[in-house]
Amino acid sequence: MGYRCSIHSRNYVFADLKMLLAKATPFRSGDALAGVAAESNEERVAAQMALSDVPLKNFLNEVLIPYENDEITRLIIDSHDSEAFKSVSHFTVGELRDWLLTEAASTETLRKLAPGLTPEMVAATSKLMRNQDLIKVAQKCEVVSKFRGTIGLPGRLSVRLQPNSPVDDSRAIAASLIDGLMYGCGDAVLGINPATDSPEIVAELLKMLDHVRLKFDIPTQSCVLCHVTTALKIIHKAPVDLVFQSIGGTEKTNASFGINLSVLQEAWEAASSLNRGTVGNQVMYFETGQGSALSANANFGVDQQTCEVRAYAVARKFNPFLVNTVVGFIGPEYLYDGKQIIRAALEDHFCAKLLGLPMGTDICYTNHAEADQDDMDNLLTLLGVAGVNFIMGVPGADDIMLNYQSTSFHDAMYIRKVLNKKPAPEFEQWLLSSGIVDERGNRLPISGSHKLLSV
Amino acid sequence: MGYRCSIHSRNYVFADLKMLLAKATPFRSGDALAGVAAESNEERVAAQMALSDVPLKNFLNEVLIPYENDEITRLIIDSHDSEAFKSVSHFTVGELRDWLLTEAASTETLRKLAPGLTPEMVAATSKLMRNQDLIKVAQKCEVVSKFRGTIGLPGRLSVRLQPNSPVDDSRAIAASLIDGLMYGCGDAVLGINPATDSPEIVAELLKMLDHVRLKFDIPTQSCVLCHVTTALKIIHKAPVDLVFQSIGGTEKTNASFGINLSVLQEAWEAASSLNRGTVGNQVMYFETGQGSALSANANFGVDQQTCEVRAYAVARKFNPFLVNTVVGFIGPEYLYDGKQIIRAALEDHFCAKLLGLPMGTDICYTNHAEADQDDMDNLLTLLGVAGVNFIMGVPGADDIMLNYQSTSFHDAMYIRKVLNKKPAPEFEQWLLSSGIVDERGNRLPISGSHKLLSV
Amino acid sequence: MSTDKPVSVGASVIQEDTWIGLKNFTKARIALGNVGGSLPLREVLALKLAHAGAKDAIYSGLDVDGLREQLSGLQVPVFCLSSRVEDRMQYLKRPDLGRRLNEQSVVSLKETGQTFDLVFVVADGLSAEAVNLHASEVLKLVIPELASHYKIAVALVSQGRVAVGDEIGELLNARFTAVLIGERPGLSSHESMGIYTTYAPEVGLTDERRNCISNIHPDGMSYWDALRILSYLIEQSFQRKISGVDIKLELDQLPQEPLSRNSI
Amino acid sequence: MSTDKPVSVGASVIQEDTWIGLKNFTKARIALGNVGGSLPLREVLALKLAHAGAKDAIYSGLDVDGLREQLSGLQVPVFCLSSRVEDRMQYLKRPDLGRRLNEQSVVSLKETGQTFDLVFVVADGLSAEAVNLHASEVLKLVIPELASHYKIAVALVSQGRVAVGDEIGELLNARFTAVLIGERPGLSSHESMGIYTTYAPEVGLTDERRNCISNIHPDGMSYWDALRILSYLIEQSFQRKISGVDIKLELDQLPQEPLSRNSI
Ligand code: B12
Ligand code: B12
Repeated sequence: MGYRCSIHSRNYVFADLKMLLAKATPFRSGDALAGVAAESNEERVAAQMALSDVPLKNFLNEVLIPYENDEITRLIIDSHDSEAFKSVSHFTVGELRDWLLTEAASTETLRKLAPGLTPEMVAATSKLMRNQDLIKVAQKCEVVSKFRGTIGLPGRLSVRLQPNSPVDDSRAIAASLIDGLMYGCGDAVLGINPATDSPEIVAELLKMLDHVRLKFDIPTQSCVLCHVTTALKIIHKAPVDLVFQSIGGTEKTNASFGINLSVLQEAWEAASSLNRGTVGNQVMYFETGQGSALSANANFGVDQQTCEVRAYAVARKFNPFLVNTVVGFIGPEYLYDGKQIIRAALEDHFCAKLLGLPMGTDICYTNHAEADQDDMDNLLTLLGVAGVNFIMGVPGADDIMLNYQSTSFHDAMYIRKVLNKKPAPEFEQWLLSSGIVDERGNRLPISGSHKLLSV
Repeated sequence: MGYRCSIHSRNYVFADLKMLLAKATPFRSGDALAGVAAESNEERVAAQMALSDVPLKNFLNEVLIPYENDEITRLIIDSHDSEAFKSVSHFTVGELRDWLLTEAASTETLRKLAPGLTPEMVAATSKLMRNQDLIKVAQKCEVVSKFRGTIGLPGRLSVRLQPNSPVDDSRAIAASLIDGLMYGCGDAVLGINPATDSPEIVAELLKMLDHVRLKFDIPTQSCVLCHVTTALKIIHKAPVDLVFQSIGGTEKTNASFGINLSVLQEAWEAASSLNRGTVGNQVMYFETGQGSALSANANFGVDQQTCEVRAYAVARKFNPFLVNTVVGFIGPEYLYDGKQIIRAALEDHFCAKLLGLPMGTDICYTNHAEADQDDMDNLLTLLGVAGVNFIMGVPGADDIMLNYQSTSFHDAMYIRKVLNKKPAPEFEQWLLSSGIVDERGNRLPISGSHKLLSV
Repeated sequence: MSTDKPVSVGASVIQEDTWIGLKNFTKARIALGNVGGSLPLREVLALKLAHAGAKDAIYSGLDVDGLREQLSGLQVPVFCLSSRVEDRMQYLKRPDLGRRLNEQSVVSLKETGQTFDLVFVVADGLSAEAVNLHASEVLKLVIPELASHYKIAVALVSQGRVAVGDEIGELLNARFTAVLIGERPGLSSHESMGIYTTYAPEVGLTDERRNCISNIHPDGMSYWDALRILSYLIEQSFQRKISGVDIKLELDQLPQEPLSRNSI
Repeated sequence: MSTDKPVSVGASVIQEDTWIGLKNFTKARIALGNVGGSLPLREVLALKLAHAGAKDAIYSGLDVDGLREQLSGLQVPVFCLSSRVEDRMQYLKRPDLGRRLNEQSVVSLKETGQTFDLVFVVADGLSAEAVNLHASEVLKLVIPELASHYKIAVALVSQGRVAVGDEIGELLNARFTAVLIGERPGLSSHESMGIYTTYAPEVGLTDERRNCISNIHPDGMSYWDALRILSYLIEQSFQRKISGVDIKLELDQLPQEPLSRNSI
């Protein structure tokens, strides 16, 4: 078959949906690396024009990666809710984009629509949207998730406290933890990336986190972001709240991460069975990021953004508490500079929200990318307006183990202030009663004898 | 004298305040063109460190352009309000930056401080601020101005309707005017850039604008953005609401624009005497933009952002109704890409607001710059959060006379929607009573027999 | 509620504007309709496509041979010059270099040792397309009419800015220059020409000393109107020995038919 | 109100954090104080300065001569190789090229015609500084201990990524590779080294087949701990004939003193 569009007297032909999607993607280094990017701005617009005319139904018939070869394709097709899809089944991609911006696409309507949309439909739509469209529609999507706290309510913005140490030292981590709590962070999760993939170390860190949480009665959840198989090893020996895993959008990407759907299923069942949540029991924490499929030679000619959104199908299956796109983390070979990082972050956030996921963002860059703190300030503000569920809180923005810059505790104070956003309600109460912030969210002076400092 | 900072074992010396300010400026193409930019990131940080230690008082003693040679330097020094300055007179530049971010620097305090600050102090401070700082502090500044409408109130965002025609054709302009009004734009001003600098044409356009305004009883003001001397010629023959002029930050820049302070004074007196305002009588509309001084070889080695802020001293003298930085308009030789345009816009907006000016922004780019609509969406959203007084409204973002892209009527709808901002109160009433938008700001369906279409 | 009712079968989701008729009066992007206040996709894509096109215009080159050819019948000297700019990338970043002639050009002008009253400078500016299309048309109309009163020359300049006319004027001892230059390309007109006039040109002048006729293109000002204004400016400048802000365009003083009437 | 009262004479406007003492436990940027919730300027500038430094580390180069010199006493063959990447700019954009050897390197390895048990690969990665500082120290500790059991070689690779070890291993018929590589430089540690181990290396493997020891630098993991883990991984891999996710680091099985005890 093939898709076409002629501009002036030039005829552009796109062999298949996969290529059409790739060529319609706003420029980014990873697609150039993969050899799938449009060769000129005109070709890109031609692809977007052709894509806008593709009926949404086509995505159910023309899969990007063969059904037989890829369990994620199977997951997408088999779990598609055709009832929910009905309401938009007559649309083309372009019409869906237009409709999403109308008042008719209300928060409630979008919530009901989510299971009817596939990742590819959503990715395709996002490629036709300007940044302002991605923000405006995402703002309408509300995805609330619950464990010990309630994340994603309108007017709220949560923070993962990320107190890493290059040697997984408990005291070092505790010090960063206290610092973050004192700045109102930690309502999304207290989450440590371990430097070492050892079950014992992971268990020890989990115990420390649980100890602090219980001692100060903090209505939050904790996680050590080890490999899922490591978590499975200790799940009955240590206080596991959330189970973490990096996921990708193709079976082969996940294989390179050493996982597949059944491992995740096993982890989900094990963690759910612990019933450690109080206000809810969503137990999974997933991370994604554009470029991981290509990095593992597992992209099959699919552009990196579409691969990314396919990963959300994996996440959706396990009803996660948190999903986080680590957008600027992987490196400049996939997202070269601040502009590309910002664009990708807004796409990821929009796509995930539209698919019904509780999306947060690691607003970040590495020192080998062309980006700086100003770019992060911009992105943070944009995502705040778009209604991001949570961001990272890293001491002084500098992760001394993962070696990159994310958002700081101070950044969290900033965004809550300028957009008048509050932490999760349970956590907000705790902050107030602990004398850490006042009702307006301002940091109170904290004496050296504050209870948290007794840890 | 000279300023210094040593980093590791390297000693950085900056000959004078002018050079220190230039080297401390975030990178932009115009400063490179002028040969005043820092040569490495480290040199830039060294300059920022040195600058942060400079007492604010120094700026009153060490002028950048000699007092004898430049009427703007004289204006700045002679009009400095040392009473208002007292409260911060003990600060260094760095301390002022820190203090501005605290709760102590409230809206009211900042309003009173404004006359005590000089452009150079404010420019210096902005150079030490991250984008988030520029947004956060600007958000606290409220500058309200009045003519027939009230601009700059909290929770409001106004729009200059810019219905240009390449041949100054009245019907063409009226068509764009109606279109813009139907999208809720025009509360800041109905403002035409004339393609031809002819007094008769300007007068004719003014009459047309006034006719439409009176016929539909629109609580707004109009302006034809001709040269100030052209406006003076017709001020008693045509309905002049606001007098426009482009201004720069050095006497010589203004000379290249064919103006000086006394011409502006004359225009201000003439326009004020007409007493055409209803809720107020602020009669001046100024435009500025980084790069104009260098473009006229009139920068004297001062970096372009400092030159820009000096122009605000000129604006401030004439108690303007509107000030507008045309940030991406002048071209890539001064602001190369989206990143530089965004940074410059946030600086300009912050600096003007802190100096007490009713700042709006022409969020825009030319086709020879490395920028696109996504960059504008980002900037629009950021400035919306920062509390910009007004933006431009150009049909479909495409100015067919000035040949560049600004914000569209639709962009105005977007930003009001996502940030829940309303038009100026008088204009909002008019929109509601004219059946153009509903209380939530949504565009109503408009029939072909709507009164505005009878024009 | 039942979600199985299609959201809006058949009908487009776009809220169209009822004043589409107004499009007849302007090329501005009006009556675009909206989707919840936002721009409909068709318009977003149209704008993107136009953006790609406008960016190409920036990289168009001055057709020196074609222009020389077209001007050959006018019997005025035509000088082919270049600014100090080396390529388009540099042009965008270094307006200072675009305002000055390169060495070779300076030498070639000095060699002529002549004096002129009027020098018409044709420079690519930001859209060579514009002057490739319009400059010789305008010059073919204006030069024959003026040739009897003034000694005229033409200079073609690659990679030039408006102010390059000052140096050319100075080197040719010109009393007046008119720079025909490609304006920044817009989305809707990639080939808009401007004319900037200067009396007593010399290196270092700034823009208050010039007058400007802008937006000369098929949807903008006609050749005829541009010529009426140009004649007026020449007349005023030679009479009052000035150019710039002190000359205002008084419509009633415009010649009705300065030259043979022609529209673009 | 009177504005003539100085806003805060003498006292700093910074709200300092009372838990500064906790800084003793970590190099993380904690207890920074705040100004209205925002980062004090001193910290903003410190971060910017560190950023400038970290960016420089990316552009540091592999000290091939120095490394060869330092390893010369170990009596194992040292191969000097390059990936297909031509310069640093390309390295950042083309990880695919950084994973493959250039032609000359392939030829030189093929020529050896030898088989090894263990190949240690030293690659610049994103911070040559890191391996320039740490690689030979680690190798000097580990190789002598292993030399009696295994046939060992070392390869130095400029512009290399982790996976370049697969091709080297394949060409040298290695049973196991350990790639010592410069991790992305952070603001607080420009020279952090990682070690990635692979059993039965061959071109095309992905990361689930490897194990990783990360953050080897003065404020991170000590040489001694890295070596304990490396010994463990070698032992496990040779015993179980695998590497990757199925090997977990069981602390209780770690050798207490695998080699001569040394801290970084
Ligand atoms: C970048 C990075 C990633 C990226 C890699 C993608 C890419 N193209 O670069 C992403 C986000 C995909 C990632 C994923 C994971 N990572 Co990782 N990652 C890093 C990080 C921050 C930098 C690595 C680096 O600089 N490499 C040097 C450059 C020059 O080499 P490269 O060839 O360009 O990059 C390759 C390696 O970095 C490798 N890689 C990245 N992470 C991991 C993890 C393991 C276990 C292995 C074997 C390889 C590996 O992938 C890259 C492509 O081949 C390090 C921390 C650090 N300070 O080093 C953690 C780190 C190496 N990762 C870690 C972990 C645990 C993981 C995950 C297993 C997490 C999870 N639960 O899923 C996954 C899966 C890894 C896999 N098997 O593929 C741990 C390893 C702990 C340990 N000692 O085993 C580290 C130390 C930190 C951490 N806790 O996150 N990671
Ligand atoms: C860019 C621009 C500017 C920039 C110029 C700075 C710069 N470095 O480029 C800024 C914002 C400073 C500017 C200011 C003004 N401009 Co202007 N500008 C333009 C614009 C949009 C593009 C010009 C262009 O493409 N030039 C071509 C390039 C290749 O040449 P260049 O050498 O790089 O640029 C030089 C000229 O553009 C010149 N220039 C720019 N504007 C004007 C105006 C006049 C009257 C003169 C003589 C020269 C001049 O300045 C540049 C540096 O020397 C045109 C509209 C258009 N579609 O052309 C309006 C336009 C030329 N400007 C106009 C006006 C009225 C002004 C102002 C007088 C407004 C005011 N009231 O103060 C001022 C002052 C001009 C002056 N005397 O210096 C009118 C001219 C009307 C007329 N027929 O006389 C135009 C047509 C449109 C408009 N209404 O704004 N302008």
